Parts: sequence; structure tokens; C-alpha cells
Amino acid sequence: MSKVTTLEEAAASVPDGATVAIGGLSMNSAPMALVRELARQQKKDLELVAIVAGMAVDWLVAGGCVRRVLSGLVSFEGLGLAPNFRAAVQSGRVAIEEYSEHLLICRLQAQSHNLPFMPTRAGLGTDVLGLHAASGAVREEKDGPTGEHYVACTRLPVDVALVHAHEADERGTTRVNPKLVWMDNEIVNAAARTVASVERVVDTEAFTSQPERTTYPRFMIDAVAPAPRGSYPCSCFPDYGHDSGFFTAYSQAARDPETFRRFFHEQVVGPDTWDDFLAANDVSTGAPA
Amino acid sequence: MSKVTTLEEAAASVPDGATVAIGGLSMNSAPMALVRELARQQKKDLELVAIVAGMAVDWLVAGGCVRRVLSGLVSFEGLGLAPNFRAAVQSGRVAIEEYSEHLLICRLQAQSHNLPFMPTRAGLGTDVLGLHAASGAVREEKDGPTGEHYVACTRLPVDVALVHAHEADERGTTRVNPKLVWMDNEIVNAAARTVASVERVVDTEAFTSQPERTTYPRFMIDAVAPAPRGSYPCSCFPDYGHDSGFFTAYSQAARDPETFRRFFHEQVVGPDTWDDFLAANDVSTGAPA
Amino acid sequence: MSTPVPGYDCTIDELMAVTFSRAMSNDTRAFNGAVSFIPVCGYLLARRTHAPELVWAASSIAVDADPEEIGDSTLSDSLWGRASMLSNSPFDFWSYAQGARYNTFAFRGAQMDACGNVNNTVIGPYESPKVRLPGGGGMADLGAMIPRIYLWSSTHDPRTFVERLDFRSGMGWGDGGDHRERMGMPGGPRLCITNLCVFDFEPASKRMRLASLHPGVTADQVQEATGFEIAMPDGDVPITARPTAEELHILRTEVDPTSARRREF
Amino acid sequence: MSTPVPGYDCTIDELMAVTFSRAMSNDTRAFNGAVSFIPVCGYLLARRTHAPELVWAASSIAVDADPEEIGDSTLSDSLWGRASMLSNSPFDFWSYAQGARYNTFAFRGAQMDACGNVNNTVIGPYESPKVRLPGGGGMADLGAMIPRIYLWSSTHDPRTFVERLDFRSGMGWGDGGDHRERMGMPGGPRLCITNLCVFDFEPASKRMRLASLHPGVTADQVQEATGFEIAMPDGDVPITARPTAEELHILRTEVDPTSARRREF
Repeated sequence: MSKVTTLEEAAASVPDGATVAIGGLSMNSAPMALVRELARQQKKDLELVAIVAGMAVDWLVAGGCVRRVLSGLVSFEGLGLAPNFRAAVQSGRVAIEEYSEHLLICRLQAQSHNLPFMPTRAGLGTDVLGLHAASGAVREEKDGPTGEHYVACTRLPVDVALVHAHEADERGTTRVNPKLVWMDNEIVNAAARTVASVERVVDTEAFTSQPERTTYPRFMIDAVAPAPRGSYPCSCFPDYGHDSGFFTAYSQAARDPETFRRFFHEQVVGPDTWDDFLAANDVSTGAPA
Repeated sequence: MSKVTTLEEAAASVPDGATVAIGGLSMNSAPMALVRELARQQKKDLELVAIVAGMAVDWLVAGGCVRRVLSGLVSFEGLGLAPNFRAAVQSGRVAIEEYSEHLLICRLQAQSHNLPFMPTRAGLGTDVLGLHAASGAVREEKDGPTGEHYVACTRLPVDVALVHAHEADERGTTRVNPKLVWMDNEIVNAAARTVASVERVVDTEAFTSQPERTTYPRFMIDAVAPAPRGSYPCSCFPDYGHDSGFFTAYSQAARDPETFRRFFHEQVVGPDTWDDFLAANDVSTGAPA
Repeated sequence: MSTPVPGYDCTIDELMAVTFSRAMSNDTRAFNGAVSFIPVCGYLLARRTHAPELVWAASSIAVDADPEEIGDSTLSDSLWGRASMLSNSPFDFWSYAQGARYNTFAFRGAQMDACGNVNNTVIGPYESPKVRLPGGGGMADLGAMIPRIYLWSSTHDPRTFVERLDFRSGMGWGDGGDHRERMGMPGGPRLCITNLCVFDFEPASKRMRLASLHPGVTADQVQEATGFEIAMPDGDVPITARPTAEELHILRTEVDPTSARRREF
Repeated sequence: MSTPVPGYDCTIDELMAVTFSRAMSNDTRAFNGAVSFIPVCGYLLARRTHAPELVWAASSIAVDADPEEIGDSTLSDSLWGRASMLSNSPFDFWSYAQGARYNTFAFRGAQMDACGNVNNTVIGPYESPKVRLPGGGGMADLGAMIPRIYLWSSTHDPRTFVERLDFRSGMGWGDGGDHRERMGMPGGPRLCITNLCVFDFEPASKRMRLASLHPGVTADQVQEATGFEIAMPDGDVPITARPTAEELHILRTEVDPTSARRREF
């Protein structure tokens, strides 16, 4: 009955064409070990839901796994644009469905709350809404009694959510410690299945002794894949920070297609295991400082 | 600049006629010390918002402070009906505006999110919705594109929220420890002002050393009133449980008007200070077990 | 307080708790409200017998709670012992409820009608009630949201089981037939477990139908104690199954050693 | 990387941070997004000088953070030192934002127009962009929700300050005039602080108006560097006020000892 599995098996459970929501925020707490494994397994035609993302989207785009990205923002912050994402969108190779953070969150909430829509003021007055006029995925409305403008955000079905956390037990009870979920709870609540990579698998007693620190109840987590430093090169507060050096080297390599091909193979998808990947990037898997 | 005040001054800041939201859930974490002080000060015409409540509402009704109650449920659970609430509603002396938990929560969310309404499926098919047909406070709607039924819950303005917590500092940073808010965050978010009674006032360092445990940021708390065992006879997990004996004695007394008048004076509003009240009820204010 | 069940080595509260337990399964994901001693016993017992994976959140807060005993409030923290999680996000909770991540809830009403709707708001006219009851609490919410609804009552009499509710606080099968489906509501009431019998619901009309009689109770007695006409199954009505010695032992010694379940009787 | 300001004992990044700081007050309740070094310096400096009660939530998470230094990401945990709260409820956050509990936010866009609207989505046509930018992130949300909006730019040139955005990612004063009011949006942009000048907004048209010129910069230079016609105030345009020695000392030694603010230049 254990939900503990391997990164390889967890990634294998994601079918081509799936809608995959990716946790974390920007350079924080992204499920990079799971994402790397999706790229290694050469998934095809994935539709990514990534509220505020960066390297995870870029790896999957570089790996040729992505059909469409639903996002509020994809960047490396001050370290630059996400190069493969940028190029793929500019060339039309990858489609983008444009949102803001809260429009996307509200679509996820409509899904998790099983409601026809969630209202927000997000997006009013911007060009984002016009992009959705045909599909009606988000639509501007006027409240009858008050005449107030709002945006109705319709359901967004998600096949799989991928999140990274500190600890889980065999039953799937999961802890981000301290409990800072960014917006990961929104994707977990909306997704049909959730896979969590974790820094370490612990005994259930670790949860029953501090139950107020538990982040996800076991019935919300379908599979647990151990991955020490599983957010690298992103951060996993407070265990480790993001590695600016990796971001910079990656961006540098991306200036030349051949250089990038080599870098992406040697430093990202080439290494057989997550441990090999960390070794290739000179990262210790020892206890967090 | 300190936000620390007394129960007396905190209660004095609540004007007659105010809409007052009362925290806690049933026999848990109700702000009883603040409520007692409102009754002592003989507030008039209060409109109470009490999602799932009991003794707090009954004290204020017994004290003649209440014009109207907006609630999902008022009871002493298995220990009986809330006797003064029951009698006052039956006689028409106190008006009730009938909700369910989630209808009331969604009205509070519409208020806190500054939206014309929040949608829910709560209440569909029940007689609760019909009671609001005239006011439109909550109204059944049908979503255009999907034809799905939902209930639109309009804003509920709240003048003051009263909540009980474990610890606060002078600046108003407040901790429920462990962080179990029941639905208190909904009333705090919706209210124009929030008064927190606390088991103890602590240094800011108590928060900066464990910032992930903070429950309310200082800008959401307007006044802090120290009140050790301030939820008595309700519980404040894990410091103390509810006192079933008080509930039973109170209900017993309420069977006879004269007996109740004496009980209510001697055991509830008569004692001058909160410490006197606790002493009158044989409650120790010592350190929690 | 604890009527013996003729021929069974148990009392009626025990028969009801065991019957409730047996209706649960490994994919039950439940939570409970106030004054819910029979369901709480049922969830705990099911988890210790045939449904080890069953999820139960004590008072909707404490997931996997395994309390040493059950106190005088099923909403209180005394139920939370050994939980794997104390939930602190009402927002996540309502997402779990509306999205059927929690799939099971149990009600009892001061009044219940043939279609399993419940009243806990008023006895008598709403505007000038004879008795003002606590109010529906989460009934109006969860009745519309949760697919597997269970009803129970320790007072099977015509004042409780009525032809017409004075107020519909919570939705069961509504007006019957396809009412829930038309409203977009998932599932509906499955069983009503009383001190006399077990009802299920007739598939087309969605009215209460006698599913089993507790030992020593006749169908006529049930009809007499019920304010609406009960539907009868094809063929004989079975006797409610006998609790095993193991179930009773676990219920009495591990789940509820202080007999809190009798508070409902 | 750090142009000296003629006649002032500071560089342009320092002048901008101090100018931003002075626009803040004791009732400022702010949070910040990505690549927001100037605003982060401004909040921290204001709190250490004239606005001790100012609320700032580092990366919208860490309330009252007081970091030892500012790292290479204004969204990262390196900013969270000595916070009084690490917020963990996105739901509460959006309630604070929509309800103006947080009242202050600062944007910079790859493009900005005369009414303070911003573009961070694409350069060129949306369907076949010349440059795909990161996307608006929270711009479309916060532009509509937050009453006190501040804009800044370290690249005051005609490519940044344009007559017409290629895409409106975030709402400033919209089409100008009463557009925000008609949409039910609170407040609007107050200032735009650039490496050449400070703009405020002309009250009726809601177009950028020269509020002050940094030392050594002329109004003509600003107009040349701006792709739309700038509004001029009545009377002379003042020079942007000189930072005090105390402000500069605190900025350089306490707020931002590693000069992270220069990452934007």
C-alpha cells in the first residue's frame, strides 16, 4: 500500500498529452527532479500549468515535451529570460495561453471547488482578457445588482500536479517545513493526481508528533518520490537556496545551439540518476546546512 | 504606539448598534472575556455574526445586547440548546438571519475580497435561500455557459471582529499556537477592525524566532487585550478544554428565570474583572498544564 | 440509555455503530460535525476492522485522529489524539468538500422526511417557531456537496420522521426522483440507520425503504413509528446483521471505552 | 553600473531608492515581486527613517522582514531574515490584496505608456512576437486591486516609454481620465521614478507629468528620451531633492550593503 515510488516510475505515470501543473514559484521549490525525469523520458505534447515559473518550463521546452504553456510568468528573474521558452514561443513551436497569477489561480479554484467559475477583479482593463474572448476560459462580467465589473474564471482541469516538499511518509502524508506552500495548494487541490518529490521519506510518527505542521493530508498525495535536493537548481527553504551559478551557466550556454545541446545533455538530462545529475553539477546530497 | 489595551477599553470601543463578528467554533476558542465585557457594559442593538456559536451568543442575548443574529448554528452541542437564544428567537425579541456555515463564510469572503459576490453550491435545494429572496443577500443563480446552479453570496460588512488567540506582541502580531483558526481568519479578513484577546502578551522576538507560526500579521489586528483563560468556559487548544460543568450549570439555571438572573449576575457579568470572574467559577489562571 | 438488542449480545447503540461501520469502505473519506457519536464510532471501528485506509478527519480538523476515548463533544480537541494532520485552512477544507475529496458525511435532524431531507432549524412555523433549534450549521452546505450521505437517528418516532419538514435545513434527495441530479449535486443519501431499523432509498422515487429490521422489531412497528409511508423491498425484509464478537470488543475497549455513543440515547 | 549624480554625493540608483523611500509613509502596507531592488531598498529605508510603522512583506511572504543584505532575487528567501511572519495562506494574501489591506505595489515594465500602463508580455505583435517577455505575472491582478501604484525604470528611453504598448499586461490609469473609477478600481499610479526624472500624473488626463528632474537633466532631454508627449507642471520643474547623508549612510550600510540595487542598472 506504500505510495513511495521512484522518480522514474512517478514520471512514467504521466502520459503524453497530459495537463501537468508544476509547483513552486519562480526560483523557489520547483519539482526539478520530477521535471528532469519527464524530459529524460521524452514526454510529448504536455500542456503545462505554471503560475510563476522558470527553469522547470525551460527544461521541458528544451526537451521537446511541451505543446502549450498556461502561465502568468516564465523567467529567470534578474538572471534573464528563460531562453528556450522564449525562442519556442517566438517561433510558434510552443503555444502560450496567457494569464495573470490570480486569473490562473481562480481557474484552479473553480476546478477544485467544483464551481462554474470563480470571480476576481484580476485582469480587468488589460489585454489579457481579450485573448480569452473566443474560448471563454475567463470572461469579463458585470454584476446585475451592483453593476460592478468582475472576471469569471472557469474550471481548469489538471491531470497531474507535481510539487516538491520536505518530507512524506509511506501513506502520502506530506510536509513542507515550515509550511510555505506558495501557490502549490491551488494546483494540488485542482489536480486529479498529485506526485510529490520529497527531500526524505520519514516515519508516520514524524507527523503524529507535530500534526499541526502537516501540509497535505495523505488523500491528496498519490505518489511520493524521494529526491534529496530535489528542487536544485531552485531553492527549498530553509534547506538550500537557488544556485545562481547554474542559471547563469545555463543562460550562457543557450546563446549557441550546439553549446546548449551539449550543456543540456551533460548537465541536465544526460546523467542516469538524480544523484548522477547532482554529481555532474557538483552538488552535495549531504545533510542540509 | 502599543496596541495592548484592557478588556474594558477594547469592549468600550465597540459602539451600540455595531455589527460584531464573534470568533471560535462552537465550544472552541470563543472570545469569552471580550464578550463578557460587552455584556457588562450593556451594549445595545448589536448585530452578531456568529458562524457556529454557542455560549458567546447566549451571554449577549441574556445581557439584552442583541438586535439580530446572523448565524449558521447556535447551540451547546450535546449539552443542549442555548437557552436565552432559543427563548429570544421564539418570542421575537431577537431577530435571526438564517445562514449555513458556507453561505456566511462566502458573504464574508465577498466582503474581504471586495467582490460583488462569492459563489458556492451551499444552500441549494434548502429553505434557507428562500428567506433571503427579498434582501438578495444570497441568491440562487444559473451560470450561462454551463447551466449550473450556484448561490451568489453578497458582501457582509462587519464593524468589529472579536477573536481569541494565544499570544500577541505590542504591535499586534498575533499567534494562535498551533495555528488552528477554525474560521476566524474569515471574520478577521472581512472586518473593518479586529480586537484579539490573548492568553499572554509576548516580545516581538517570540515571533521573529518562529515567524512561520504567526497567524495574523500586525496590520490585521487593531487592539490586543490580555485575558488569561480568555475563552473560558470554551476551550483554547491545547492550553485548556471547555468546561462542561459550566455549560450544564448554566443550562440548569436557565430553567427558572429568577435562578438564571442570579446565576448570570454572580457567575457571569457580576464579577468586576476577568480575574474575579474566573475566581467566581473556581478557575485557576496559572500556567496551562 | 442502552437498550439490549434481543438475541444479540449488544445494545442498540452498539448495533447502530457497527451497522454504520459496515457501510464504510476503504475509499471512505469522512469528517464529522457536532453530536455525531454514532458516526464517529463507526468511522473508528471501520478503520480498525475492514477499512484500514478509511480517512476520517475528527471535527473536520484532525485527519487520521485515533483518540484514546471520545469526550462529550465531537467537535472538540479531545478527539484529536494521534492525528497525522491538524488542518488549518478553511479554504482547503471547503475545496475538499465541494470537490468531493471528502466524500462522506452523516447527518441527523430533529426532523427527517421520506427523501432524507433534514430539519435542525425550527419546530413550527419559521416566523414564530414553537422551538428554535440550533440551526442547520453545515447541513445546507454538505447536503449539496457530499456524494455519500448517511442519516441516523436514536429517536425513531413520528415526531422525528415526518411527512413534511417544518424547514428544510439540509438537502437529502430533495423532492425525490432526479432532483439532486437536476441541481448538479453528486450522489445523495445512502442509508438511514435508526434505533428500529435501517432504511435505504428506493432507486426511482428516492424515498426511504426498509432495508433491514433490528431484532425484535416488525415492519408494522416501524410504519407506526414513522410519519410517512415507508417503501418496502421486494421479498422479505432481512434482520439487521449481528455484530461480531470482535467488532463489539474493539468498539467497547478501543474505539469508545467510555461509552460516549450512549450520549445520543 | 552606477552613474554619479552631478552635485549630489550619490549615484543614480541611490537617488532613485531614496526618492522612492520618501514617497512611502507610516500607513504604507507593501509587498514586492520579482526584480524589484529599488522598491525593496525604498521600503527598508523608509522604515529605518521616517516611516517606522510601514509594513513590507518580502516577496509577499515575509512580513516585517529585515534582511542582513539583499541577494540576487527579490522573490527569494534570502530576503526573509527577522520577519515577524512568514505567510502561508495564498487565500489570505489575495484577500489582503483585493481588499486593500495591502495598499502599495511597485511595477516596472519593459514598456510603459503615458497613463502608467505596463507591458511585460511581448515586444511586437502578440501572435508573432519579436521578443517573448516573461509575462505579466501579478501585474494584471495588482494593477486592478492596489490603490497606491508606483512605477520605476532604470532605462528611461523611447523603447521603454512608448506612445502605445504592444500589450497591456497591467493596468495603470488605463485609457486615462476616469477609466479606473469606471472600472471600480481603487486609486492608481502615483509616481514613476526613472533614472532621469520623477513623473507624477496630471489629475484630469492621468498622463505622466514631469514632477522633478534629476540633477543635470533637462526637460528637453526627458522629452527626447520619452516616446510620448510629457505633460508639464505649472511653473518651474524642481530638481529631485537631495538625499541626506543619513539616508545614504543607512542605505549603503544597513539596507543594501552589497549594492544589490545596482543589479537593475
